[in-house]
Amino acid sequence: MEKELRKQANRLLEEGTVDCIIGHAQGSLKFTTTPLITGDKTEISNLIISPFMHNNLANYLIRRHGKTGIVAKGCDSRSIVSLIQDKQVSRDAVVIIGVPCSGLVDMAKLESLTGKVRDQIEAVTVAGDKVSVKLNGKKKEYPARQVLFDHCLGCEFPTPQEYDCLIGEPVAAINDTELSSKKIADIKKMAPQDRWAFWQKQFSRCIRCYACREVCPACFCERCFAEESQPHWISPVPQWQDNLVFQVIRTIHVAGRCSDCGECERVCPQHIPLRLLSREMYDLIDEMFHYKSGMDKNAPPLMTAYEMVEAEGLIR
Amino acid sequence: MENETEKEPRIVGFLCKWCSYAGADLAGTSRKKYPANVTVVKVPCSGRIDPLFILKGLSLGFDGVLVSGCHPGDCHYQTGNYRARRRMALTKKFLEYMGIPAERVQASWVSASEGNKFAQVIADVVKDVKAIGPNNLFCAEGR
Amino acid sequence: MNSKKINKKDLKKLLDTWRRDFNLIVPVLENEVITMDVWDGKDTAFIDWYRNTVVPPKANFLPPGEKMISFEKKKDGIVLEIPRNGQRQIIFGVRPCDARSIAIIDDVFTETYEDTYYLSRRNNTIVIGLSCNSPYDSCFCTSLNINPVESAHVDLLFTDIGDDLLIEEITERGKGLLNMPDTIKKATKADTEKGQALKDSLAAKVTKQVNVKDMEHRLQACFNDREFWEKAAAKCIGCGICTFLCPTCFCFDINDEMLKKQGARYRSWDSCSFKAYTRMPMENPREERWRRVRQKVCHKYQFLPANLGVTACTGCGRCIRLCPVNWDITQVLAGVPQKEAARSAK
Amino acid sequence: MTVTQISQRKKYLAQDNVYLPHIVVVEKIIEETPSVRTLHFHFKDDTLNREFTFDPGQFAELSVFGVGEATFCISNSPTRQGHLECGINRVGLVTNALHRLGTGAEIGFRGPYGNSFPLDDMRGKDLVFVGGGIGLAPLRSLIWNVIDNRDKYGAIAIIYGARSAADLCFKYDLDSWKNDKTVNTAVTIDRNESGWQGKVGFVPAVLGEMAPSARNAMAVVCGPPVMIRNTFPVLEKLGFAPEQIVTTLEKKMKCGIGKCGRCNIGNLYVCRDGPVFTYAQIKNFISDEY
Repeated sequence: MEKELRKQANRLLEEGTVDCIIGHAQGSLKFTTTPLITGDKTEISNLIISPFMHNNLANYLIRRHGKTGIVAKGCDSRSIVSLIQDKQVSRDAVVIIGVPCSGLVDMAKLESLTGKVRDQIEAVTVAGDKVSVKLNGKKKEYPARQVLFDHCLGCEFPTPQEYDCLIGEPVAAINDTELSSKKIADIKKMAPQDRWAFWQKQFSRCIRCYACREVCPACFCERCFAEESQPHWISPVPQWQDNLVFQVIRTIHVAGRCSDCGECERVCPQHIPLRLLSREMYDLIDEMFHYKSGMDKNAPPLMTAYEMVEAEGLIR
Repeated sequence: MENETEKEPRIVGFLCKWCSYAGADLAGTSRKKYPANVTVVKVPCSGRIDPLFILKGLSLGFDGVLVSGCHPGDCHYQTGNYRARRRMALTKKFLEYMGIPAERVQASWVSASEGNKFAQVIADVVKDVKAIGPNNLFCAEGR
Repeated sequence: MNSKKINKKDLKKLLDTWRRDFNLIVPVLENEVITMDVWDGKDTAFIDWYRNTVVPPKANFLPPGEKMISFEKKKDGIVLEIPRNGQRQIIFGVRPCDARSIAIIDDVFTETYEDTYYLSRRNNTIVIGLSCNSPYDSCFCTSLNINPVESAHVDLLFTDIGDDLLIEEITERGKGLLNMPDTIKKATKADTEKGQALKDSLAAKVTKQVNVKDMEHRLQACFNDREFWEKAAAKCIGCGICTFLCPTCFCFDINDEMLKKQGARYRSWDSCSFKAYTRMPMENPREERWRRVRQKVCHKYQFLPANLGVTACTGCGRCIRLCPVNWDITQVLAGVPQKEAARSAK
Repeated sequence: MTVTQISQRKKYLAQDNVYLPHIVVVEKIIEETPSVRTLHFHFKDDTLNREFTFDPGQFAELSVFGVGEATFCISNSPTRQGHLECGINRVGLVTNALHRLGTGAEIGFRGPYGNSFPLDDMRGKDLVFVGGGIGLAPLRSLIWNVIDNRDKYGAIAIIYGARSAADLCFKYDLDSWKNDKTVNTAVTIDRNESGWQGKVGFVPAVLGEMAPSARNAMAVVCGPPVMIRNTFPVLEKLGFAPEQIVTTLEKKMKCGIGKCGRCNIGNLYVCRDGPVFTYAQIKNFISDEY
């Protein structure tokens, strides 16, 4: 698969159809990948396809000039399409190299399973729906279901919907949202005060590093409401009240744009369960407006469209 | 300090200038009696209301937020209230999921000719908000 | 230096005595995140699983958010009060890399003007070091000549040598804590040898290396090489993780809050990777992202060495391990051209 | 790095807390232009009123409690004691709040911070002051200081410009300088307007026409960054050596004492090593971010 990807990337660069290629390269630490943004052909050989290509590369298309070739998994391609819907990216400025994704390995889950920290594990390879882990010489097998990210298990479109060329064969979706919906169901079971207390405790740990906002391709504002001082919507000091208002409003702002790529939860240094917010919003807009983000590049964005009759009974 | 529940709830009402605000005027001119807990903010259209205004209102200490606009179909800007409807529905549902009681965020359609409906809506909203007591969601010290 | 030792099983007794008249802070595991919190007194199991915290110990002296002045508009004018803080506390388990970073930030906050908020906490804190017996693969402290088993910037240094803990007294304050003759014994010659042997074996466990020799002048020479910095900043997304979680980053922001008649002035962490950091109403001198990445690297490896004579990086590896896009400062530093010929500034 | 002794500056800091502002009371407000106003204020605490001194070019952090803090140069001359003046251009959060204040309002004052104009280097030399818009505020403190001990300095030339006649700040000072024989004052506006007698054109161009001699002279430049950048080459063409040109720079500041890390140009902090720099220093600044 990688050879095919590099061949395509080389072809695009040689033909001059794109100025630069955005893809994944081997990271400097074990089990990590790092985005590769390059225009010269010598670095194209670093492009890889691995079960650790977590980053949603659509994030780099925001306010980018010139023609770009971009490697896109299922969720990435949906983010690109939602950026196109929002007129942030024009379709002909982007050449999408679709990569069917069979799910990414969640190292946090692997660490709790093996009891070892990621740099003590020698190797992790994914074969079919088995993940084999090499640990001080011994090999151990785990079913993929226990090790993949929740959002990868619940992913409905692992094969990109919108692409110019596809690398390898389309992959069937696992589509098992049982894990994500169980966590959300636990939250919904709690009484409103307990839910509020739960969020109060979580957001008192947030240090406002804004990694969740900077890593998200759906967050493309030039200047975020969180940095406004006139009017002073929220305080830059990380009190839980302002952190909560920031996260709730950010989730509402990305409603209809978020493709549940799970990056916000993965990058949070304090492990705040942000997918409890984004996944719930993802399901909410599906249930209320039958809308899935990033499916059709010509459809108007969710919040600018309307139906003649909808959301009955909520308004007096 | 009076007893907790007797404390008069303070509600901010975002009224659309063309319909609800005119409806409020009509209720006033026709001497309708309705509670005075609502601080009115005139906005060009109910579509102007951003979920940030609602959450900011609650975090500043208002006990309830009311957004009122024209009935679907007779919005001065054609589609303002349709968008407001979708946005209000999503915001109410999501804030409920966060743990904010549903009565705190209310929405209503009041046209310019419905003076008594406006008085009725305000009375109902104040009754609902008084039932669930003052809003101390944002008061507790975090760390 | 006469060093003592204590058996791991007695550590709990020692911590109990400290806990009586100090606020004892130890590594804890909360929501799968290693952090530092008040000791619950149950056990000292953290000695086995603790490697290093996510949020560095600077948060105890320069918290993410802190009230500086509270003010109230009264009839006869504005009344200002300063909250009193700084109760006596002990922080147990500071790794040598974080210990040196605390010393660096101490210099900054006492140079020319003293920052009383920082110092009221720092002077009331006794820092107990713990040698690092399991560095991460992202650690590169040996390149900044920090040895995982040596630390001069702590009051006591504990070293894990099997079933005992070797204790080195560094300062008087630390020595005063060790008056428990029955549990704390004199270290035998064999123990100190084991400690010395650890110095090299653990240093070898730090795999990542970077050549920072003469980095200040190398950076000075390539400072205006825009193409180099644009390439280095290509994948950076401009979030605040590498600065907030860096033990030697101390930049802060001051903001006011006001509700009716009462308000307060708060200090909170700020990061040079944010645009708002230098945004002025008319212009923003560091608008582009490559300028902000350049500021972050050069502040640590060029500006502070020029101003205070110390490199403001301790190789703790947090910025590499926790970066969402795995931006690796050692790769950027390795890419800075070697300036053999021209040593001069321009 | 010209550092006036720290101990002298530390004298006026609040007891032990460097961030605690002194309370000052606004006594007079002059509306210079629609967007610039000058605040005259004095300390609420009398001992400070008597004892407080500063050097021309130093700045202070004025804070409107509940809104924020911002950096303003002290624009009156140390030779005129009793009160302090700051020119405020309405551009942001704090400046808008300052523009809403009435007389008698209480605001916070922290300072004086930063270094000052090199007065002793200027002794006995001809001085050329080049100002633009609100940039006259820091210069004004130096100009009045020089005029008050006039014999120590040579000829004085003042070139000051603004976008339009209405945008000219400190008009009353400009008039008194025009009437003063020993001072050669030229006031210009960018585009001609009806009823305007003075010069027309950008400050650097007018400076080129006036062509003050560079022999035994020093130039002090302050104004918007674009004007500063265009004035340097004109001065060099007139024969001014980089050491003879001095300017003050403006950057976003929060602490004012070299701790919060944001006002740096290369390894120099504008709040502690500046704001006054010579063109010689600026020329080999490592960074072009000012």
